[in-house]
Amino acid sequence: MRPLSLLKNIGRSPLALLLPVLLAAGATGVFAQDAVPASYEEAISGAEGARFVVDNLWILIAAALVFIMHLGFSTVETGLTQSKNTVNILFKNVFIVCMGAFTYALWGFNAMYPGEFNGIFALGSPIPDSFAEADIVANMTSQYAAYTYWADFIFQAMFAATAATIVSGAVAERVKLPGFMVYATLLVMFIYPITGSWEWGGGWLNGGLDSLFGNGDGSAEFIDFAGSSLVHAFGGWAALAAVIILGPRTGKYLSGGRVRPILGHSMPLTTIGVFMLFLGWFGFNGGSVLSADPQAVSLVFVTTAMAGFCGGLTAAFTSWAVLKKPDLSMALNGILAGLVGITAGADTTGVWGSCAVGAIAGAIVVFSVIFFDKIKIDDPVGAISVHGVCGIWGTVAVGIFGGGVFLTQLVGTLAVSAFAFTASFALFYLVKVTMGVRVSKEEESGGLDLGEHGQEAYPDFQTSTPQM
Amino acid sequence: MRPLSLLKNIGRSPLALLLPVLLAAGATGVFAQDAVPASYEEAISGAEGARFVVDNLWILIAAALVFIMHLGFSTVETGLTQSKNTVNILFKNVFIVCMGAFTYALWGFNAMYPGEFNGIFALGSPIPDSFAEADIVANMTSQYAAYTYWADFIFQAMFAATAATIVSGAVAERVKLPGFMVYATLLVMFIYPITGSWEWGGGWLNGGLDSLFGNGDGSAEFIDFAGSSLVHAFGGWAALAAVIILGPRTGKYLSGGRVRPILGHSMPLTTIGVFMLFLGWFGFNGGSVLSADPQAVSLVFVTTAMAGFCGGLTAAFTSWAVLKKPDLSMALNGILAGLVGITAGADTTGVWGSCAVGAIAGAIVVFSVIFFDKIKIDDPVGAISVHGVCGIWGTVAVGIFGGGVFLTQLVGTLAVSAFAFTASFALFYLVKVTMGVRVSKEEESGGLDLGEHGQEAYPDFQTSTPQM
Amino acid sequence: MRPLSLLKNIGRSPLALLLPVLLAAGATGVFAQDAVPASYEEAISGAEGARFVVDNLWILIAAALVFIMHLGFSTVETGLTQSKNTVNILFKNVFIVCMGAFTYALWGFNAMYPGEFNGIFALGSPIPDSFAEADIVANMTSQYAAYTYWADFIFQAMFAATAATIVSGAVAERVKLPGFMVYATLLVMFIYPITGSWEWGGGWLNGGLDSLFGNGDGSAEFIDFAGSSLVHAFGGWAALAAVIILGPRTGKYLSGGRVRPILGHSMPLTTIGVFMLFLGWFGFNGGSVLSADPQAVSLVFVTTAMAGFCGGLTAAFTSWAVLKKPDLSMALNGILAGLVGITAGADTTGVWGSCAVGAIAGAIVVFSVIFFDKIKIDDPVGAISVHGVCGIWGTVAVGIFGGGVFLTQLVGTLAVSAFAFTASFALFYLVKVTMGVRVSKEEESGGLDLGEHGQEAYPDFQTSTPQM
Amino acid sequence: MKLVKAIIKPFKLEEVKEALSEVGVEGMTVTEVKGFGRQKGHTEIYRGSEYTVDFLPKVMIDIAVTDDLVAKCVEAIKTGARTGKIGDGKIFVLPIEEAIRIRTDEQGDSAI
Amino acid sequence: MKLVKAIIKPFKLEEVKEALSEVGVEGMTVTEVKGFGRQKGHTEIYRGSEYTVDFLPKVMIDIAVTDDLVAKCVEAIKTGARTGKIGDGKIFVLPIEEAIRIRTDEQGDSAI
Amino acid sequence: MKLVKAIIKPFKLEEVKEALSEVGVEGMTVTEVKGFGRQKGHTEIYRGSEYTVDFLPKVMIDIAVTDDLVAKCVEAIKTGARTGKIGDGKIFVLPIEEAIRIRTDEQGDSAI
Ligand SMILES: Nc1ncnc2c1ncn2[C@@H]1O[C@H](COP(=O)(O)OP(=O)(O)O)[C@@H](O)[C@H]1O
Ligand SMILES: Nc1ncnc2c1ncn2[C@@H]1O[C@H](COP(=O)(O)OP(=O)(O)O)[C@@H](O)[C@H]1O
Ligand SMILES: Nc1ncnc2c1ncn2[C@@H]1O[C@H](COP(=O)(O)OP(=O)(O)O)[C@@H](O)[C@H]1O
Repeated sequence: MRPLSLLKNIGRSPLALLLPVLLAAGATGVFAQDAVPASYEEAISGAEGARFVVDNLWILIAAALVFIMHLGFSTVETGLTQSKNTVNILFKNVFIVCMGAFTYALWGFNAMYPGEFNGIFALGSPIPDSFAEADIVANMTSQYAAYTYWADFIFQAMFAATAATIVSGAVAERVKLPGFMVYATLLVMFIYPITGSWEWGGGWLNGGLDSLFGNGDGSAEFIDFAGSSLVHAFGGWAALAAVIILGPRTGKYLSGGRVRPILGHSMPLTTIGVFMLFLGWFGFNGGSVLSADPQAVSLVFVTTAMAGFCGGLTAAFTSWAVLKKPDLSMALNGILAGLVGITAGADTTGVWGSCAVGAIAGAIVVFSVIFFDKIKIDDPVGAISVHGVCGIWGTVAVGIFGGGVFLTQLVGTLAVSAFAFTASFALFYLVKVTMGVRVSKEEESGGLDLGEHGQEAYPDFQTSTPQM
Repeated sequence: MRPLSLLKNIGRSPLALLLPVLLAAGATGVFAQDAVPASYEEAISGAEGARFVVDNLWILIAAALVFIMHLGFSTVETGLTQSKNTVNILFKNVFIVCMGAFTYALWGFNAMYPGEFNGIFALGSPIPDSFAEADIVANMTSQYAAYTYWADFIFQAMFAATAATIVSGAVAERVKLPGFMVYATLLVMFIYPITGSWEWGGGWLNGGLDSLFGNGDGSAEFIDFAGSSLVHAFGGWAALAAVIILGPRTGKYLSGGRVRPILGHSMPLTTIGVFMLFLGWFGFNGGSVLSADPQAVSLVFVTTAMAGFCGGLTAAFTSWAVLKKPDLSMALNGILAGLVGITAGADTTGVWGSCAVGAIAGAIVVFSVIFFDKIKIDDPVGAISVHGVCGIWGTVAVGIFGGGVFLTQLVGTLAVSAFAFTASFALFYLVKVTMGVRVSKEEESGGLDLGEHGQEAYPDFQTSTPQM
Repeated sequence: MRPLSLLKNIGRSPLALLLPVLLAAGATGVFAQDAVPASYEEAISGAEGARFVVDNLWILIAAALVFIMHLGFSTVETGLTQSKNTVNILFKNVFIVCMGAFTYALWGFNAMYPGEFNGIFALGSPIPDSFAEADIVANMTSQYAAYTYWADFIFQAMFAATAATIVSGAVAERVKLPGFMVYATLLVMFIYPITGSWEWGGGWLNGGLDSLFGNGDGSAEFIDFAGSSLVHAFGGWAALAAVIILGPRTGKYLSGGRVRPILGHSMPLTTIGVFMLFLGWFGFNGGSVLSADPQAVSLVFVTTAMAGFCGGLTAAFTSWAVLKKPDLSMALNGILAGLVGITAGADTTGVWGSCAVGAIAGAIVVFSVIFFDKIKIDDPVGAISVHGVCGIWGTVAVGIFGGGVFLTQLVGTLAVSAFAFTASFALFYLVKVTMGVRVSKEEESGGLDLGEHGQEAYPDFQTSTPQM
Repeated sequence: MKLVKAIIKPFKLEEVKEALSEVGVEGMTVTEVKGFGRQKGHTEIYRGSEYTVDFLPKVMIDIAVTDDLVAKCVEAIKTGARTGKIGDGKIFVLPIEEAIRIRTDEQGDSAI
Repeated sequence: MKLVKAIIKPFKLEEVKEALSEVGVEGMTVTEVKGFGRQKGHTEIYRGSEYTVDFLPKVMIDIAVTDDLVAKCVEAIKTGARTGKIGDGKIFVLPIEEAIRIRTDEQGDSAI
Repeated sequence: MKLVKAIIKPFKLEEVKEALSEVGVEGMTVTEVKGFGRQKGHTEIYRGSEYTVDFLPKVMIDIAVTDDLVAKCVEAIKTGARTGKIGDGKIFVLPIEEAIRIRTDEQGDSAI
């Protein structure tokens, strides 16, 4: 997820404790292809060429894995909500992934990776349609990356929609479709690339905190390997803002502090979703190594998996202890919490550290879900807890288990979260006053599938008369 | 999808506009391993050996991705039909993928890639059981391919069943099982390899049109990168023939031109299916580069994804505009339409061109679905529109956006489609008069699950008495 | 699945018939990186470095594919059981995969691959948290493997939970959750690595039978490529022991030898599961080559796929002939049976041999399912037949089609199966007398979802009053 | 007022509904049920074990009608539901003592 | 004894249940049904074809009550179920000749 | 003729059906329902919020019988359905004024 220059900084980072690991990670930038090759043929021949082909292939496969996470989000959200809102949730998710990637090509990619810029905000622009041969070859050096421009783009594009997808789950079952579509498009197109550029685009966050909390030699830099903050906390806190404006589902919070749970309609769908997300995470984190470097990618696979597994275990046992029964939906949320948690430090945390990060995330998420229900923040799928709260946890955990500096991590993640919250609040509010964001009570009770789409998700016992 | 010789032709194609892209694509054949290696050990050692290992690995992974498309087809078709026909649809799909691959080993692979032949039709034969070491090593040169014989076979075998699977969706909910099984087996075993051999096997289509519409120097050759025509249009028009003979589902078309929609039973299943198909398409198109060439595969990933995303967007908005409500099933069909559309030119179309190809396909599919209902062609899942119509669109689109010659593309795709239609018509008719193709009215109303299988897909509220 | 030393033995095996294949398989160990590299940078540079990167990448991708098999198990088991036990089955599977990997890190990996040991049993210990640079580099030689320590671990860890997951399906719908959790944890943590160490860890099985049935030159060694015995038969026979102690579901077996079938609740879920398992099997078997060796991995892909396909075909037709109707659940079981069958000899069996192995497995599984019902062994998902019976079949099939020695194969697989049965019996019995293993009749009739979890899987028509 | 309770084959529901509309019935309530009767269930095999599905899917229609409409209503149901094959179903007529329209508080015949 | 049969909008079930509890009704049986009445179904489009969903989801409640409770019971249902919009539903009162509690063999009013 | 309406525990359906067959009942119609009664629902927790499931799954059987069979029929239901635990359910007997077999136009007792 970081341009090469940043990787080099990290390679120089004097975190003696984790030296070998970092060395491995840093090594991703060291494939020795510094001179511009004479031709494309040359660029892909020889041992360095073969290495380039592998690295590039891995980024592409990782992009495909991240793609399937969108199926994961779709089915997790569908499973945890009522059947009468199923078409709506699926439509929103399908729309977001399509629109997210399209606008990323149109604006986002260049806004997020602008090259030289003021460090805070850059204008976007469409990616090129194709390249002249000279440009293709010129890009195939270690100055650029261990992969092609296209691989770079598609990997990043698959991430882009994630932020809005996270919000989609939190506002489910009462948000008006057109308003949400406008909001999600603007969020993904314009807001997500801003915080992205702060760190991965080489902006102020990447370095700024180093001088503040360290001595500017890179040793106190902000670390967010694959996006605990830049993707997950961003989505989670943007979701909180939207939920605050939108309000809870009708009938969820009753007088006297009583909560009426609104049960999801299919645990198999939710489970399918979590497994798909887990699978995709190997690409999300593994691909963020930005090469197929064997030490780094292998370690990332192990830390990612262990954090997810341990998150599932602690969430299952925590829910059992606190809520008396082992709650499958909590165990599943716990797996996601562990995965979100390790995302910031998947390359610099040791195996047992990753177990700890995941285990703590799994416990956090149970209490967080309960807490948000207590304060009447209605989040049907637990998105704020999983992505927002555990995104912050994961980022600061790098300051504990992953070789980062605690204060840097804390300030960095809060900066991203605060910006996501504020921008989302402004945007959602704007949409509210212009187009409206909430469906009518009747529509909510009858279901958004009929109200927004005139379609049912499971229309089997449907008796009907054909028209005209 | 093309033997090496064809790739070379394309590499020579003087389409200056897209030179770098084509160069990249052509480069797949240029890995410099021309002399037969002394031993297997030598063949896989050194930089060229490493490159061979990567290329081969990618073809295998692509084969696995294409495999999962069959789950995609299964769940799309299941979701868009009634629950009482679910076991039947799943059984048909499971059968086809098993039988398709098996007959491909027995006959199809050698019929489709016969080497020297008359250009129109070749006899098939079983693939070898295993190879002597000398043969293994002899195959590992650029004269053969960037991958092993086994990788070649398994990648192609995974494609084979697709044609019949497309038909399966169109004839769903009223086709008799044994008749369909015989038809599908014959179609996949004998008919599909014929049109395949015309182009990918080096037959008349690959070159014939070049002399007709160009001057025979390869500049007007027919281009069908991964099978918009050879796989999708083939399946779509074969489906049309079957549907014409079979007739619509009982009660679908009423007097006075009224249409009674027969609703599918699970939108989540349909959505899962489309995501699985999309994922698999990265292998379908990406693997058709026939190597892990970084420029070509990366570009193919981008064009494939963008076409799918844009198809989804335009189908969603077109259905919204034309049908008043945003129709999820149409958005999902639109994604598939975009993917089918880009398949012929995924390696030679630019990014924005691929967006156009996909977007147009997404709009076409909506009108096409409506049109076929108007003329009483009953296609429960939209297979004719998605694969047939958009397969043709995608192939001619190469003549607009992808550097091909419009007339060549048009004539080529019509030739394939017409042959598929005719052969399927003859075959299905033959099965009709010999075994019968349609279930009784009672069975149709009671569901094929009970009628053909004596099994229900969701038998939970089942009260029963054990026998014997 | 075998340490390098074993691979070498096989490379030396004088099975002339399959020489080229074995040569290819043996070649996995021949990448020429024998001297310890000077630095990590050196280790991954040059042609050998590039090769190492590919090999390692493939093991990681294979691990991800094996991971998704756990989704396959979950949905197969869910689909073949009643909806009132769905949450319970999903929870068990989620728990097992999390706990299985965690305990494998804690104990199992080192117990299964102990290096020098008595050949029968070794103590486990936690894997290291991270490595010093020197250790990383020292591991990157052909003395160790074609991949990193982490890749090794994660690939093996994904296998580990499989054994308990197999049991989970067989004991479904009546097993008490806490008891099962303890049993599954102990089985995966302590028992599975024991038999694993016998063969893959270099224990007595790997060599012991060679001197017994051959002349100790390696020509009569036990062969279990990817675990027909060590994973599948282990799980299947462990399951039988548990089922014997647990007893059948209430109401399944009636007086007079009548059997009341208890129908599964969702064939789409079962089908999704089988496709996911099939996909994962490409990693399970393909990754067990332990490198990306192009001949070996490609052949394994072909044999694996063909065995699965042929198993599906024969099971479909066998069920049609014997039971009068084509049974989807049997066809799906047949696919799995074929895959289990080929697992022991996927690298040494020819293409048509693999078809035979799979086809026979597909027929066996139908009769086996019927047989176990006759003797009142109640296995809702057919796990004992698919994994136990076909695991044994697959192992001895190596003695017929895969170049192994029949007697060695038979004795080896019986040894593993007998140990699995005995250990599982003891363990399950212990849990029975201490914690109890069976839910009450009322809970069974009301469903384990409410009884154990207080949650329903599909709670849509739920009318409820919120509490406090 | 009477409650006409008809149990019919599911795929006949639409014809019955149309026949009822024609005789002036403006309201009805439909329930998915399982029926057991002379029409014997079918024998199936699941994973090798034979069993009989005893209960067949039917649809039950409850129609409240004024006394004068009962005969027409019964006639309409028969026309719509009959296939002549076993399992066509039954019609039962039950007395209703009072009917109320919730929305308007109307009572008696005008509530229907 | 009477059988009070009410057909109401599904989302009103809980309010009706509470209103009934307040007047002393201790048991009821609820069925998911589809209703056809004055409240016209909605017109939808599926893949280009327009159609009307004629039958709307409703909930049917069967309550056996002693004669003296009928009026209160009807009143409670009206209070709980009324929205004032078309489609609120109906209440039918049918005679019951006998009631039996299976567990205890109690008969008549005490069985309810 | 009477309509015997029984609400029982779902897992007792088969025993009841068999008991009914034995006394000569040849037809019945079964509906999945939710019951509310003395048998209190269970308290569950979903994602941290406690709630009570008030309505428990039951099965309702409608059996039309000739007057002389009513007593036997009720007896059979009781035998088949009783567990002795709370929630076993109820039997209600309602009058039927007319019965028609759709297939044959038979009326009265012979229609059942
Ligand atoms: N005595 C009865 N009481 C209630 N419902 C009945 C009775 N007899 C039949 N039914 C219902 O009517 C349906 C059709 O009855 P059946 O005896 O199969 O055929 P037919 O209506 O042609 O005589 C049954 O499936 C059942 O739902
Ligand atoms: N004659 C009838 N017999 C049985 N049920 C009826 C009858 N009329 C209406 N219903 C039920 O009552 C519901 C509401 O009736 P409807 O006419 O739509 O509105 P309203 O109750 O406001 O008059 C219907 O959906 C149907 O379930
Ligand atoms: N007054 C009633 N009217 C209609 N159905 C009732 C009534 N009372 C009970 N039932 C039904 O009978 C079922 C069992 O009643 P319940 O009071 O729980 O136990 P028991 O039958 O042992 O007294 C309830 O779940 C409900 O479906």
